[in-house]
Amino acid sequence: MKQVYSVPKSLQPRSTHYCPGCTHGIVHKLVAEAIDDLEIRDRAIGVAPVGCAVFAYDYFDCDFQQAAHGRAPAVATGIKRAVPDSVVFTYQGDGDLASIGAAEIVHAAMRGERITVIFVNNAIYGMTGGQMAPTTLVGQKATTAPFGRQKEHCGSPLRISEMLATIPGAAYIARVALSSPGNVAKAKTAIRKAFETQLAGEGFALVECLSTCPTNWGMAPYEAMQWLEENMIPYYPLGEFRTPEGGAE
Amino acid sequence: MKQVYSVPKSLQPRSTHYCPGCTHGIVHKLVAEAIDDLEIRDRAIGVAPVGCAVFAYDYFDCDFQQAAHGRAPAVATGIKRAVPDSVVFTYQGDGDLASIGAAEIVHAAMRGERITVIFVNNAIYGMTGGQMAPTTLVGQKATTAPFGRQKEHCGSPLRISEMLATIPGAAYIARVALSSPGNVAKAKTAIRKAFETQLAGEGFALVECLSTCPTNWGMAPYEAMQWLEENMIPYYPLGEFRTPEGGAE
Amino acid sequence: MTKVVFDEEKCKGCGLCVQFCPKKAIIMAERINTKGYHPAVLADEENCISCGICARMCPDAVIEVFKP
Amino acid sequence: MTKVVFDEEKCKGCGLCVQFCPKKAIIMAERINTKGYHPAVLADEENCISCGICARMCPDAVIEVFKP
Amino acid sequence: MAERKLFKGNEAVAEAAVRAGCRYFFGYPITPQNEIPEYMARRLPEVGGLFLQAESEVAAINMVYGAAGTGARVMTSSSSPGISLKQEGISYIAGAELPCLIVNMVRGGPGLGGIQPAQSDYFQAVKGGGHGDYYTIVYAPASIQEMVDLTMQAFDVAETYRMPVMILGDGVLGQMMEPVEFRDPVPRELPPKDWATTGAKDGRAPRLINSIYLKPDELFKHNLKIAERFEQAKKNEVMCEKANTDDADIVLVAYGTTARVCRSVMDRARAAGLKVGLIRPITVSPFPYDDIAEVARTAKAFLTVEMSLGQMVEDVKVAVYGAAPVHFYGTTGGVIPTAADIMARVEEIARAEVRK
Amino acid sequence: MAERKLFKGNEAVAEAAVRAGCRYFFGYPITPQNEIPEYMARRLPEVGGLFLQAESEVAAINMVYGAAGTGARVMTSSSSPGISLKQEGISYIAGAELPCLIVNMVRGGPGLGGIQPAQSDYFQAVKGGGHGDYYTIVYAPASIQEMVDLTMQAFDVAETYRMPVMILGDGVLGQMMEPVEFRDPVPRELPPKDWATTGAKDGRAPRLINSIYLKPDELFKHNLKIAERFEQAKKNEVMCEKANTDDADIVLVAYGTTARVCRSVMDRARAAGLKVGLIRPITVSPFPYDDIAEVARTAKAFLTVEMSLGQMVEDVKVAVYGAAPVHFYGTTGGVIPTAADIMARVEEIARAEVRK
Amino acid sequence: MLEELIISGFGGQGVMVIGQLLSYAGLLEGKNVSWIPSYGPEMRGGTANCSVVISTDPIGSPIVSEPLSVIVMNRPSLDRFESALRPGGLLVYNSSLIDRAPIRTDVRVIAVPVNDMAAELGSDRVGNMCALGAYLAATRVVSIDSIAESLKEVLPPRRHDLIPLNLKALEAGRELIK
Amino acid sequence: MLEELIISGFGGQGVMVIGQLLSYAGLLEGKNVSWIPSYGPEMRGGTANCSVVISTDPIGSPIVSEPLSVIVMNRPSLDRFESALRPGGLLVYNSSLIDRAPIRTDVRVIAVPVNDMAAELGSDRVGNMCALGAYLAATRVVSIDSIAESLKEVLPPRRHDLIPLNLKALEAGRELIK
Ligand SMILES: Cc1ncc(C[n+]2csc(CCOP(=O)(O)OP(=O)(O)O)c2C)c(N)n1
Ligand SMILES: Cc1ncc(C[n+]2csc(CCOP(=O)(O)OP(=O)(O)O)c2C)c(N)n1
Ligand code: SF4
Ligand code: SF4
Ligand code: SF4
Ligand code: SF4
Ligand code: SF4
Ligand code: SF4
Ligand SMILES: [Mg+2]
Ligand SMILES: [Mg+2]
Repeated sequence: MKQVYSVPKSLQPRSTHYCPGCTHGIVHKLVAEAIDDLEIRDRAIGVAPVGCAVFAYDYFDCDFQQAAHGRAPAVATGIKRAVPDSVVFTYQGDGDLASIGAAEIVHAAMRGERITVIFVNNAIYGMTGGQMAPTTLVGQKATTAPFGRQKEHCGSPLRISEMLATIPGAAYIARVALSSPGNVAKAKTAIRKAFETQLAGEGFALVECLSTCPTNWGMAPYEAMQWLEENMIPYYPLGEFRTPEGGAE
Repeated sequence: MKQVYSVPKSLQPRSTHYCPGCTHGIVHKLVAEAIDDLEIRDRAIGVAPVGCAVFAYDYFDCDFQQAAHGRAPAVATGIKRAVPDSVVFTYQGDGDLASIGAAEIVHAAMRGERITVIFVNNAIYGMTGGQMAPTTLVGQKATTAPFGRQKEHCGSPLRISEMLATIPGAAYIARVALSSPGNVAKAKTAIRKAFETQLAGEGFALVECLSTCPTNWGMAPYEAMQWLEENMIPYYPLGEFRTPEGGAE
Repeated sequence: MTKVVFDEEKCKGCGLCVQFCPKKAIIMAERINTKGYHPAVLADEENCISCGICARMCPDAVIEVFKP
Repeated sequence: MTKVVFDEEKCKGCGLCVQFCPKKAIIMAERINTKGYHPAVLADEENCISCGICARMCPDAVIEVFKP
Repeated sequence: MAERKLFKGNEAVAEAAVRAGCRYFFGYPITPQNEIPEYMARRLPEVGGLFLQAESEVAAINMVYGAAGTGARVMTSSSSPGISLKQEGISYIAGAELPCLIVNMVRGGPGLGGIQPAQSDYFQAVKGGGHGDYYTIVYAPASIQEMVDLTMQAFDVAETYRMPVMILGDGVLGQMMEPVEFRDPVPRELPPKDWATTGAKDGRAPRLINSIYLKPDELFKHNLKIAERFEQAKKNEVMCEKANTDDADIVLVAYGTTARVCRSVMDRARAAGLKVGLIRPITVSPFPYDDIAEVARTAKAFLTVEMSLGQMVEDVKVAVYGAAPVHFYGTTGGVIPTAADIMARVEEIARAEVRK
Repeated sequence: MAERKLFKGNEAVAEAAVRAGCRYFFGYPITPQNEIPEYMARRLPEVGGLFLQAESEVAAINMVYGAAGTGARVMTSSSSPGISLKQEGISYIAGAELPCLIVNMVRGGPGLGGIQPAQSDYFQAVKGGGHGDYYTIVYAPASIQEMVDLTMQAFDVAETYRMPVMILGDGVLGQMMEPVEFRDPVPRELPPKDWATTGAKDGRAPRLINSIYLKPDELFKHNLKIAERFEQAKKNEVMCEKANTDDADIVLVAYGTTARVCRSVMDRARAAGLKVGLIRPITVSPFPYDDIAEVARTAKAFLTVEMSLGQMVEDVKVAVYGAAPVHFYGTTGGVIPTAADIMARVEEIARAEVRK
Repeated sequence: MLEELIISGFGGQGVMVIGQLLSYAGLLEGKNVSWIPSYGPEMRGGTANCSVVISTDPIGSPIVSEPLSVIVMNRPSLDRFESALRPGGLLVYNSSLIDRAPIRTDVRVIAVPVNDMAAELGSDRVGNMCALGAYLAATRVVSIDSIAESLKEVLPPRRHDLIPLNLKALEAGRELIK
Repeated sequence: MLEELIISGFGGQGVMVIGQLLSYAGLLEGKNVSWIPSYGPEMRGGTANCSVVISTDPIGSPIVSEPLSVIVMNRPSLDRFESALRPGGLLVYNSSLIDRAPIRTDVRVIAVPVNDMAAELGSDRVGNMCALGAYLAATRVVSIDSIAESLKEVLPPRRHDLIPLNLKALEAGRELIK
């Protein structure tokens, strides 16, 4: 029989600590597939965030550094500058990247840092138990927004992809969703492209992955994916916001 | 005789420590004029940055707090939330706002924090003696970019106004230049509007003032203004990027 | 060998494969694996078209799919 | 009273008023103020149109302008 | 007596702060103190206060600076890595002479470390931390009740001395439940906030919140003024519990969670016929040097116990200053010392130093 | 003998680092150390190295972490407020067991403070600073030559013990010019960098740079391993200069710039017939406790002099431990103590303690 | 009087509530009490536990490492805590879910078929009360009245209608011992 | 041998160079030397100064607070440093620019019409060397040869053609004393 789908080789053959149905697992697979496809496992150096993906290093079969909360782009910069022929990627949540690490991501983009950023936007702080993220939707409840996020109080959610797309050094910026087979297929393409951008030396690349957190959203995994499609995608439109062909200056 | 121009009352009658011909002085006057015009001196609380304007508190006749480098938006948030009927403004340089304080400015904008930000972009670190700023132009020399800023090495300059204009909470974003009487007049209008935005409770307001640093640019004051017009304005287009009427969501 | 192979001990019983299978060929088993979850199993191999969707959507890399 | 009044001790001799005066009515004085700068002075009151440009461009709030 | 209710440490400290008049909270999530911001997010709006989740710990402490500068009662809380990030801001608050409350529910470090209780931020809290010459007042409660009591007076103390006050807890104190009672602290006469920047209304002169003094002489004077206030705090605010120290041969010195375990050890040791006492600093800054020095006149040996590899032990040595040997027993990384292990050390010391 | 040239302290430290093989510099401007990044911006490209101005001190220290994790020789430099911001990162670097060099040209604090020389970051450098159980190795040079010599060996030392090394200078040491000679340090045998993340090539197992250990037992073990290495450093790396201590009644203890002034005082005092000696810690961490304790066996009194309100004096007390009184004289805020003022204290102590 | 207890099980099995009820009851009876949960991401998905100490003396560490009693609701909990129990201690275990018998012979063992009893009582939610009932019957650490009183504090008001059922479950647990 | 000197003036008056030349010369003559500038934003626009110490003994603080000599090139510098000078010290001042005579009577005072002499020599740039020449003639801290040698180190190569003129100015300053 011909194998239609096999587990990517760059993933370690172990169980993850993620909750059942958490899309972090899907993103892991897509990243590993890109590494497999591009044959860069032995040049890849990942940077794990602080967030549910803090243990990402346990799951990928390549070198890793664990970075302080929000500082993965700075850590990645240090790595990439010291080992220019490595392929460096960060894996960051929305608290990590869009909140505490906002300066680091903006500046990595400005410098056109040749790194690939996998940005998992699940609109919540997963690891710490459901606090509000900068990407939490208006009205969405979180433990630190017990009445739902209120625009008057703390504004509308940050659209990171749109914001970074204004920066010339950002060669590739795309937003995808992990909410359906079709969207996952597109996510795969985007993630691959983000690595290719780095390999071509074209600059900074980021893929924002709209994700679910069934546990802290208080939903079943499939229900969470539907909620994502119905609530997140309208506010966070999918697509490519900047491509090496298109937008670079 | 009718007085055509008088020194704004909200300025203290003292000499500043700024270098001869430095546009920080012009911005100070415009801010003071706005405070005079809107009659808000007794509600105004300024936040001084770390940068050449660190002593701004010595020059304005209103309450002030001096903030840590880059953190003026956070300090202003603390003030505005504790004293909602105050009129809070920060005065920040490009190192302060666009480099170390990038996260704070993005998040103040996201929250739609009802503060007014005066952003003095002189494309250099003035106070510390001419190091490169995130807004230093490609090719422009700085003590930490002795061969001129190189795009391959650290990217193209950050366009703060364009970037913040993607954020819904940013009610008013404009870029002006202090390089000619006409531009100064427009700057005056913009600064006033930025305060009005706050008074109307419409959200975050920022005016980016393209400025000169004759000392660290190594130019005479007038020459510096010409350089600004010829080099900065083409990269940093003037105008309003977001207005309460137009862009708010 | 079946078309869809489950690494049962890694399954967390999230049900995503069940939900997304266009042929409704997967169900959750009655039994419990050592992690305490009801694992997914291929109930209707006949109907399975080896589309791979279940594998793609499985967050836990439980599934491999084969085409005869 | 002249049309343009300089608070001479505050002047830093930057020359911006001189450069921007549309009537070239301002010059830098020979003398030095206590700060060590050559202060700006109105040399040609006749031609001054009280436009206020010098005052607007002066970074040091040295100038006040009056219209007869 | 007011009603005693079971309260989780984190929620108790939050409720105590609200009752003490705290109306502003700026913070950023981190385990094991998340219940503090979460409680505040629900509770502060009820009393007309404001909870804001900052973008980072750095932003949070600077928001505290801004709000404190207006004279508001304001607090933040975090745990070890987050407190490290606040150090510049804390130094600014100290330099600008602003009162506020900072809670650190310490977890194991260094780096990302772990999330279990530790006391390895002692040095940072009482000595190092931020740059420059300054101290803060640091309370080290050993029970939820004490955490409540100290929090309730912390704002008054901060305003009296115009300096930040820190509650140095740990994961255990944050996460455990114990019965508490909320009782008002002894009222203090507080200095007027004639420095608060609230807008220069009614003709008053503009005010300035500031920590820059470019002329060394001025900064010298400024720092002496701050130090002078801390000297006052040393006179008035030192708190320390002594148990069985009068006749003790061996004196345990421990604070917080560790002191609880040491109390059990003391009881066990007394039961076994060993004359063991306990000194428990409640303020670890200012440190109860004098109390310890006094006990050192009669004690034969000290055993400092910490959930760290040895930090407070240095202050104990400075206090004892040669009058007796100071031993150390510590655990690190989130491990709580067991009564049995400490007891073994006590017995060892007893053999070596007391019965010799 | 190599040529001696006049070098500004900041540039000397930069040049020394380059000669010691440092090829990566990540930093952020701040007075009074700007000549370090500025020199590196010109110099590193000449040797195929890389200078990058980070967006902040926080980013800079995390870039150092990333580069150090690949096995590169890397450094950063800053001054007091910037060093406070780096504390979380330094704690991570210590936790992840990475070697690197951090330079702090201390200025007056707290807060924004001033830009003149100070020693008020001593506590932060040697005790507190970041959260968690860790120490770094801290050198306190007193001349540009010594700054060069210490910098040249700092990278080897950092790699030997796998921990950050700090050069604790001050505004004077950064800004002054003195003659220096660049001489190679004694070569050391360095451990292989079998932990560096450079890509898992040629079938080697993936490597991990990390500081998280969620299980307390593991973090305990990890911390003990780090502590064990620091114990080794205590044995091998302590440096301390003693002058005229053999017969001294009064011993001055000072480091860095202050020690230079104290040397003048010692000479003056000797000329005036007072038996004064000087102990100058060169490593302030690990601290020369034993050297001081030894001198304490014969000295009648100690006078610790610092450009702070009293920080190292605590370590001196721990070292002297009751053998003699330890006095303190300090300035703060950027004021350098004058020889005359210190001399006056020496005379006072001589009257009270020596001739009594 | 000193009780040091660990209660452990899956997320939804109500182990935290048992701990809180005992603590409240102890408080009502004038004793020193402490309760502390395991915390952090380890909780996620896996087992959760809490330590409870009830004592007439001041309480040292609230984290119990060598318990006098344990109540375990699932297999991983039994595996983890059986060995920690002090000789002479008490082991209450959920025999509905745990597929092996305890090994320790130097402790008192009580099997409570928690899930079966709960099913019988008509609500999955009250299994924990059966275990608590058995534990109380064996130890008498606090009175049933105190627990009844505590239920009002611990259960959110909207679930106070479940109190009678809870008490019934408690009684059923006690019956096992008589 | 110990010299503790402050040189002070406006930004462009070459005070830093005087200090560096003296330091280099001291170094060449085998002495301990240190040079330190005033630094920070206070420099901006205002006056700049540096401290130089040359000594046969190791140097304590390089920052001179009570100088043995001062060279002041403008009025604010005279105002600031005249009083700091130690009794018996040396005060060299730029009499072209400074419009008041020194007040101190317990020190040696040398007036050097720096700007006038420089104008005469045909270059604004070498006024500082006139002051240095006068200072050296009065103190003999280092030899003229050492200064000549140091010029090669301190001046950037592209300005080495100015060395002869600098030496001429130095000589002119020395002449004032003879
Ligand atoms: C400096 C610092 N601040 C806060 C934390 C606590 N913390 C851990 S993970 C996290 C946020 C996680 O959210 P996100 O980045 O969205 O990742 P997710 O878990 O949702 O995947 C926080 C605040 C920390 N470890 N360090
Ligand atoms: C935390 C911290 N980092 C660095 C500095 C040093 N510093 C002072 S001002 C400044 C930059 C000034 O540049 P900018 O903000 O552009 O203001 P300008 O002087 O150009 O007006 C820096 C880096 C500091 N004081 N604090
Ligand atoms: S908490 Fe949320 S984001 Fe984290 S593993 Fe669970 S489901 Fe995923
Ligand atoms: S250094 Fe530049 S920005 Fe600063 S005052 Fe001088 S001219 Fe203005
Ligand atoms: S391969 Fe396709 S049809 Fe077959 S079980 Fe999986 S999803 Fe269903
Ligand atoms: S998607 Fe994967 S983990 Fe989820 S039930 Fe199916 S096989 Fe199991
Ligand atoms: S008012 Fe106008 S015309 Fe008159 S001097 Fe000023 S700029 Fe010139
Ligand atoms: S613009 Fe102002 S400071 Fe400049 S020369 Fe004219 S009056 Fe003087
Ligand atoms: Mg998230
Ligand atoms: Mg600038």
